[in-house]
Amino acid sequence: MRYSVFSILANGLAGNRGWKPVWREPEPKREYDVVIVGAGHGLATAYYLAKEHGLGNVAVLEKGYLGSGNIGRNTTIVRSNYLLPGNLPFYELSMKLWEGLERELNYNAMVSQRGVLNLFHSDPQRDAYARRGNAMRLHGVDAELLDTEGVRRLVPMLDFDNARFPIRGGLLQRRGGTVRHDAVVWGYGRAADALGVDIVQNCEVTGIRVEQGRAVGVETTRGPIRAKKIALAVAGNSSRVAAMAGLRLPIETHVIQAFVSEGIKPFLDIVMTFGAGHFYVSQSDKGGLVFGGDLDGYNSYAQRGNLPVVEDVCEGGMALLPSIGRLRIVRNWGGLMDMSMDGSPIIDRTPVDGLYLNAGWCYGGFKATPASGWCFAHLIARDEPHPAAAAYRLDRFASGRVIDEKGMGAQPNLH
Amino acid sequence: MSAATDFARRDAQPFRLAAGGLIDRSRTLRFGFDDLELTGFPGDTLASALIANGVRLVGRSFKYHRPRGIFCAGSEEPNALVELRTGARREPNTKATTVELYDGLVADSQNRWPTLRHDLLAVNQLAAPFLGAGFYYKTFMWPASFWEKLYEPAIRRAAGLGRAAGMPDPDHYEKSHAFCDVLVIGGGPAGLSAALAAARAGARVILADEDARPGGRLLADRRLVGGRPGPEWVTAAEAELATMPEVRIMRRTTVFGVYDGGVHGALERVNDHVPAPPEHEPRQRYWKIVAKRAVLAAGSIERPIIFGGNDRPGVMLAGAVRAYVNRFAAVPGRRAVVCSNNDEGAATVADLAAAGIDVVAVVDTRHEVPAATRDAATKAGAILVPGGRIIEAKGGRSVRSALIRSGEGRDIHVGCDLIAVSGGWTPSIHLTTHLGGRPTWNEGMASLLPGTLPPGMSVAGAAAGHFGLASCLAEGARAGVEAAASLGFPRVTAETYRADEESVAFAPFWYVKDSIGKAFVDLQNDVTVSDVKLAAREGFRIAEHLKRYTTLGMATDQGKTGNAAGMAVLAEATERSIAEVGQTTFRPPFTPVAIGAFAGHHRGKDFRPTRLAPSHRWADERGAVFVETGNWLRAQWYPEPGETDWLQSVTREVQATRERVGVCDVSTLGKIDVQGPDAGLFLDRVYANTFSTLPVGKARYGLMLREDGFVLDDGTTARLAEDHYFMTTTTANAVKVMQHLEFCHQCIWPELDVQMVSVTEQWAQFAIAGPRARDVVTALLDPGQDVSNEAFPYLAAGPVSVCGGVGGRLYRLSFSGELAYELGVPARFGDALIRAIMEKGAPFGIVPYGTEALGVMRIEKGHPAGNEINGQTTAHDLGFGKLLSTKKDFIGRFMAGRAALTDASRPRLVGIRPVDRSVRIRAGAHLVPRDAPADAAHDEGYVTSVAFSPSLGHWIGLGLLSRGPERHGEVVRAADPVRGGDTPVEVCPPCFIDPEGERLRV
Amino acid sequence: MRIRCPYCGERALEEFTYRGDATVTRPTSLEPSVEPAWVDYVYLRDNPAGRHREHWYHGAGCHAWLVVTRDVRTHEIFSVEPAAEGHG
Amino acid sequence: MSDRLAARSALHGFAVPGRHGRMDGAAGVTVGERVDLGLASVMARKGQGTALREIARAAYGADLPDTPRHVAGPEVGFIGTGPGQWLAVSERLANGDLSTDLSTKLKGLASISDQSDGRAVVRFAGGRAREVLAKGLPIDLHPSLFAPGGAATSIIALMGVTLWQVDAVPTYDIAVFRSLAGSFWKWLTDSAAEFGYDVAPTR
Ligand SMILES: Cc1cc2nc3c(=O)[nH]c(=O)nc-3n(C[C@H](O)[C@H](O)[C@H](O)COP(=O)(O)OP(=O)(O)OC[C@H]3O[C@@H](n4cnc5c(N)ncnc54)[C@H](O)[C@@H]3O)c2cc1C
Ligand SMILES: NC(=O)c1ccc[n+]([C@@H]2O[C@H](COP(=O)([O-])OP(=O)(O)OC[C@H]3O[C@@H](n4cnc5c(N)ncnc54)[C@H](O)[C@@H]3O)[C@@H](O)[C@H]2O)c1
Ligand SMILES: Cc1cc2nc3c(=O)[nH]c(=O)nc-3n(C[C@H](O)[C@H](O)[C@H](O)COP(=O)(O)O)c2cc1C
Ligand SMILES: [Zn+2]
Repeated sequence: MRYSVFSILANGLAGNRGWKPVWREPEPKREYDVVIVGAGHGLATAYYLAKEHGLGNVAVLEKGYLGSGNIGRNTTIVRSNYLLPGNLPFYELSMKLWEGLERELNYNAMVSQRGVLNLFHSDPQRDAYARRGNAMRLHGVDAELLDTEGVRRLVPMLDFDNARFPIRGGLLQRRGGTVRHDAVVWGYGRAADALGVDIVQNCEVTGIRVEQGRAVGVETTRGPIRAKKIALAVAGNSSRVAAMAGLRLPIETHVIQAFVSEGIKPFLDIVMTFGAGHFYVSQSDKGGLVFGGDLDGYNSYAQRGNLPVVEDVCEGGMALLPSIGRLRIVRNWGGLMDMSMDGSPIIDRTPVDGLYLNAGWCYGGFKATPASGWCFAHLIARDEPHPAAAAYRLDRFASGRVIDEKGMGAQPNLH
Repeated sequence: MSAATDFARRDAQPFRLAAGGLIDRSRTLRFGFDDLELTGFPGDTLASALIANGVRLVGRSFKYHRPRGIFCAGSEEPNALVELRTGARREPNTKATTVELYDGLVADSQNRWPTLRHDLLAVNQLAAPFLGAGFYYKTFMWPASFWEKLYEPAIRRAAGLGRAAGMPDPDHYEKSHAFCDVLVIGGGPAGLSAALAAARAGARVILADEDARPGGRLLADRRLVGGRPGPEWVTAAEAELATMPEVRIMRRTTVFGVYDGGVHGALERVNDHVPAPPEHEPRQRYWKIVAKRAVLAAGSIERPIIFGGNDRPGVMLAGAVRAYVNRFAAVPGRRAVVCSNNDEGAATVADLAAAGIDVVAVVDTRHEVPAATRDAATKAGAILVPGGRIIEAKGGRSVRSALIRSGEGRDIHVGCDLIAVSGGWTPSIHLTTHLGGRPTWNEGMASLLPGTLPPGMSVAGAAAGHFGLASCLAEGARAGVEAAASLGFPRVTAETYRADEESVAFAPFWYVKDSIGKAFVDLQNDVTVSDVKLAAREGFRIAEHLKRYTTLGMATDQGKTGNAAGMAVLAEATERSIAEVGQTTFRPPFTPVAIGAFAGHHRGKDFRPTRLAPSHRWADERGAVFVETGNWLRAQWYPEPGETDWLQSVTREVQATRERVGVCDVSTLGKIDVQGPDAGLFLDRVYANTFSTLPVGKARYGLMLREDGFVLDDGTTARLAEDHYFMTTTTANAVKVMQHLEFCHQCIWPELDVQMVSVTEQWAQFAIAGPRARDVVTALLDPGQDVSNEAFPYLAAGPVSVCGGVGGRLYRLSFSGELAYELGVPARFGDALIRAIMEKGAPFGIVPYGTEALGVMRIEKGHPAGNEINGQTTAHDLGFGKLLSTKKDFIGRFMAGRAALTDASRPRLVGIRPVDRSVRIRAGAHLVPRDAPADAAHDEGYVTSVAFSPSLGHWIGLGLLSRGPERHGEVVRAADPVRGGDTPVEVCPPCFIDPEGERLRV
Repeated sequence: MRIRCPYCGERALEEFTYRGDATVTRPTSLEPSVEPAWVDYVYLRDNPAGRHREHWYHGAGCHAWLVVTRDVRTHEIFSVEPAAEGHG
Repeated sequence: MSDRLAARSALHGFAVPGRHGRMDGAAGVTVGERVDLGLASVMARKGQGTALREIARAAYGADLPDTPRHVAGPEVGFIGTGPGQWLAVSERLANGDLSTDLSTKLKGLASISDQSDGRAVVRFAGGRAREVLAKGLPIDLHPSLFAPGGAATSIIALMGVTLWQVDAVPTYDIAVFRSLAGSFWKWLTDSAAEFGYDVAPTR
């Protein structure tokens, strides 16, 4: 059913009895054209497969509930302020898809282009951000380089007077912002379902059937399912699932934590990152400050972290915003990052025919959801990479054509 | 009863009982709530004091701005949130039930406009039918631009209850560590008996309780332990624990989370019970308690029964009612209706009656009402309604009456100002799940009970589902004994406790289906029964979906009182058992923790430690401008009187150095002693070039790669003896390189006989550069030391005697390109040496120069530094290709050989000068062909570093340009859209000055 | 998390720096033919959801590189050994 | 020829002698700087462990500890800082004299590096000393586990330290990197302020 003010009024007056389920809960069929594993980017992928490529006989298999993965536990920042040519066109494509998403899906995902501000605190950092800002502009992406005063005008309550690392300016992308994470899940899920995609929750893939070098189906906790093509988008579980087809990936699984404070009246109207510590923050529409920082730093399949990072993040918060000292954290959680060896994602075929891989998103793949689905669908349907994602090849590590935005080298926890 | 809501009345604490309670009536405390001036007693919480004063309306709800009162007596409170304190100390969303009253306390109600009593936004209630769960996902989509401009600001203004202070927090916070054998979490009967047992066995025990004093329910209920009133027993237990040296009782301390390795996070509210922390004392202390064993005795949280209007001020949990009456001698009303599904109803009725409150009706949801409850009802002269329920609590800003429906369906309408409700108890198992343990649903108790526990944790008392007082005491003692015994302490015999009779029987009853009006499941987030049903209808049937769609349990109380009922309603709506529906995940913190507490000491200037160079004090006296480089503070430049901007100073420093002589503190460079017979061999493997062949008394530039073939760091390393090298790293990478070397040694080549240690801090080291450098050095060295070009040529290195016999080291190195030396002395002489250098250098016109001038000179010389060695560049990119030895294996050698890393089309190091010499170029500008548009297709590289070259009189830069070295002489453009620049620049070799390097060899 | 350093004893997580999989070994040959082995060493990881042998550095303590065997789902630590037996 | 360079201690200008922090009652701790100590890192050469121990015992009358402990000889004490690594400490062999002495006596058996100037050494004592240190040190200093002679290399408030217990007062010596002396002093005195502290004049 279509959502609108009118549907709300009509239903409201009718005691809200008329609303229909957002999606079906189908039993998985025994065979599909495409089986997508993982209901994060997988949902967007399924939607675009059906919508853009006319592939309706598609299933999304999800081991938990829709949105139980990182798409449902991230800090919701969307931006396209990347540095390297391999990344910029892709994330800008994603930004453009966000900008039209709500009308596309008839679902309010609260795309809020309140601006993303990366602070810098030294001249070398300024130079690096200038380099990045210029790269963005050359790619037709909006970017502004602010000095201290420019930052002060935007966020007056920062510590400008007593900072250990003075704020010297920031790189601002006004089109960046936040998107309501759960709404993205539900919006894509609902829209894909409406196009006939089977969304199967509580269905864990436990094996991948490979016959003569070709993937032909998956074993699941709800029985075997055959498929012409199998697409993996399982984030922190990428290595485990790929191993079912005998693959080893340039990926480690790490946990990153996030925090939300008690709700307060409007306080911060921008997304902000600290340049001299690990802290970034925005305020959710519910009023909580949603913030986070660095990875815990060690391989982890536990969706939770430890205290050193909690302290590190809060120290960063206090260094930047001394007025949040008395605000309280109500909840703190973690998610499983698919940290790649160069910090950039992979959208590619694999050595196994019919098996496609979407992984390596690190802590930055929420913003990518639309473009990731768009390009992954393109790859699956046409068997050729989408131009915007052409650099995300699996063989770039062997060749050395890595996409290393931070210049940290082949150590995932440093990206 | 009107008195209950009569704000005009001022006579002192009209709702305070004449006697009793654990309060100190000898002192009166004054406090303010909104425009009211009120009084209370030590021992009160803000909530109990408000109750004693007849204040029942304390806040407005999140979405509908409905009047709200006090619902609980502990940290599970969903309703009574206030802004505590004022100004920079304002704390929004503070639970009145956990605030200890102090003299002069000031609190304000939240989320109301203009006033609490007349809140205009209450009109939201009219729109309620359209503001159901998730309504916002279904609209506000058109037109897109309106979201940020119109809809979102409106939603955000409405959301969020309290207001942040908006000023820097004036108080300070501390971190601390504690270690123990047994950590007891919760100091109720179970916790106290556990602590006593473990302590008697000789274990180091920490007992933490979030309350101001231990005791738990024993402070709230009229119970007997061993014949003594509960509070007396508690006092005795405290007293015994206090005598034991290895026991620490931590009051006002909430254990908020369980972490790996027996680490428990706890927050001690050291000074929240006073107006402001005394000088030198923190407001709060964040503890990391490392415990070998933990006994969770966190008790249980009472459940409501959900009915229409259950959010009205005056509707209160029965256990809370008893707490206010018994512990605080404050009566929450004068005419009460008691509604429960369990045998504690009797105690509630009895306690109310004993306090002289009329109990008008006793509603028991069970048809079989136990004798105790019947008797209590009769004694109190209340009508008893077996198998009954409340279908609506009527009233405005406070309950005025209750509409009761009897088992037979008869409606009874009774006037009342208090409804004490109990739906039974939910064990506080939160902390058992923090490490991923899944609780298990117990049908009999209609509760989740602890499942898999964190290693070393056991659970006792109500938290484990033992609701009887006697069993709480017994189980606590047993848990204490076991915990100690498991650590090898003697197995003491658990004390046996006697408690008065009680029955804990109950029959689950979650919500009243035939309620009239809104029935709230989550009081703080305004989630109603119909919201839950709507969500179910829309397919949000999984517990986690329900939570996210309705926001059930996502408020500051995390659904401590509402979640269980929410799941029950969902189960019913989807025709499944509660077990099937499952539960949402508990996460830390158990109760909210202030961000400042986690930061502790590390804020403001103390955010990170500051490293000061040996010449810091001298430079400071001299008025140097400092810059943060990593944790170091370094002199950036030294302004002279009359100089107005940095460029003037820096230009002067460079000119003076190039024409005469300058000095710069380079002590911050990483310095590593690499020693042992295999030191040379080891360096050959970690450096791309060769060091085993370096003669003693010589230094050499070295380049280090990462194993993936990209450049890691560079520096010079001198050979001081056959088996002793002195390595320097960049300031930024000092720690990283040390770690890298130790990895290479310990994990890759442990067979090598080499030892390494950082000596960064041991040496104060100064670069003395410029044509007169030798004169200055000669003047500093003790006589008889020859530093002539012949005796001490370029790249020579060796020990020297400085200024009267101080043992130093001299290196003939040059970053500036001038004749230059680096002179090192033990750091304690650093301050004296810089002063001596300036003194001895004066005749030669010496100037100190800072990191800026250093940078200018290295750019003039084309030396790559941090902006070029950025982790993305290869040796080949930086023109160091020839350094890579082909005679040996070294870290990164194989991967550096890959085609992609040596591809000629990669951006490679070049020099840049503006075609129009008067133009300034900027680092970060991108390089595009002269006549091409500045776009992605034509992006050929970028400018890494720039400087105004005093020697050349114009701006110069270094850059990384595709095929750069083949393009010297070509003109390209430096496009800098973020700063509005776009200027033609000429590509040239990176070295602008003295390319043959003659000056540094003179 | 707490790690029992063989030399220093049980210490807090803050004192250690993580590197990663300790089961990959650096090839000794520089022959072009061993490129796959180098790629494995530098880039590919098993990344199991279970027991994991991994390198930790006790940088704030004894500077020893340790091989820790840990269940990466529960963070239970089974063993901690110096990477270089009797190093020093 | 010039007059000899004047040495300046790491805490010069930070440590102000006298009573600070909370003023009422006796000071909870006293704190002061130890200057002119000889400090040196001693790292055993490969396979020389045994020989090294024997020579060291002969030369300095101290057994090189195999654990993080402080073993005091008549003139030189050795603190285990890692496998085959020690921090040698001496009052008698001041400053660089210690490393010179070690280098000659332990030649070929160990690599020696002078650290006398690389560390500020703070002497910290008093009834509340454990409580103060607990605010930064993630190590259990309970007397049953950490007694005189006990030593540890760890981290306090993000700063690396080597600490050893001198007596049962308790008194601790804490070595911190010289460049961090000021920040460490700030942390220590902030943390001690609630108990009141006396700063001993630097000898
Ligand atoms: C705390 C945190 C903060 C973040 N902040 C941001 C941010 O601000 N901006 C941003 O852009 N990104 C952010 N990210 C990263 C972002 O959330 C992820 O990169 C992105 O959501 C990944 O999407 P995905 O679809 O690949 O993974 P997921 O959304 O995790 O989806 C993968 C799904 O696969 C399922 N699955 C796994 N194994 C199996 C199996 N065997 N069978 C069936 N299903 C399986 C999982 O249950 C999961 O639901 C953050 C992440 C976290 C954890
Ligand atoms: N009759 C019934 O149905 C029924 C049901 C439940 C409980 N009870 C009564 O309640 C009591 C239960 O005794 P108990 O000792 O198990 O629990 P308790 O409720 O008496 O005490 C729990 C204590 O733990 C503290 N606490 C809770 N979480 C904490 C945390 N995270 N950190 C620090 N402190 C924390 C609380 O402040 C409280 O003081 C008994 O008297 C029992 O009879 C009766
Ligand atoms: C952007 C964002 C905002 C959130 N806001 C809240 C909140 O206000 N209250 C709350 O209890 N949890 C909030 N959460 C956390 C969720 O409750 C939940 O912890 C998170 O989605 C991870 O799921 P899990 O804890 O069930 O594993 C938020 C999460 C995200 C991603
Ligand atoms: Zn160690």
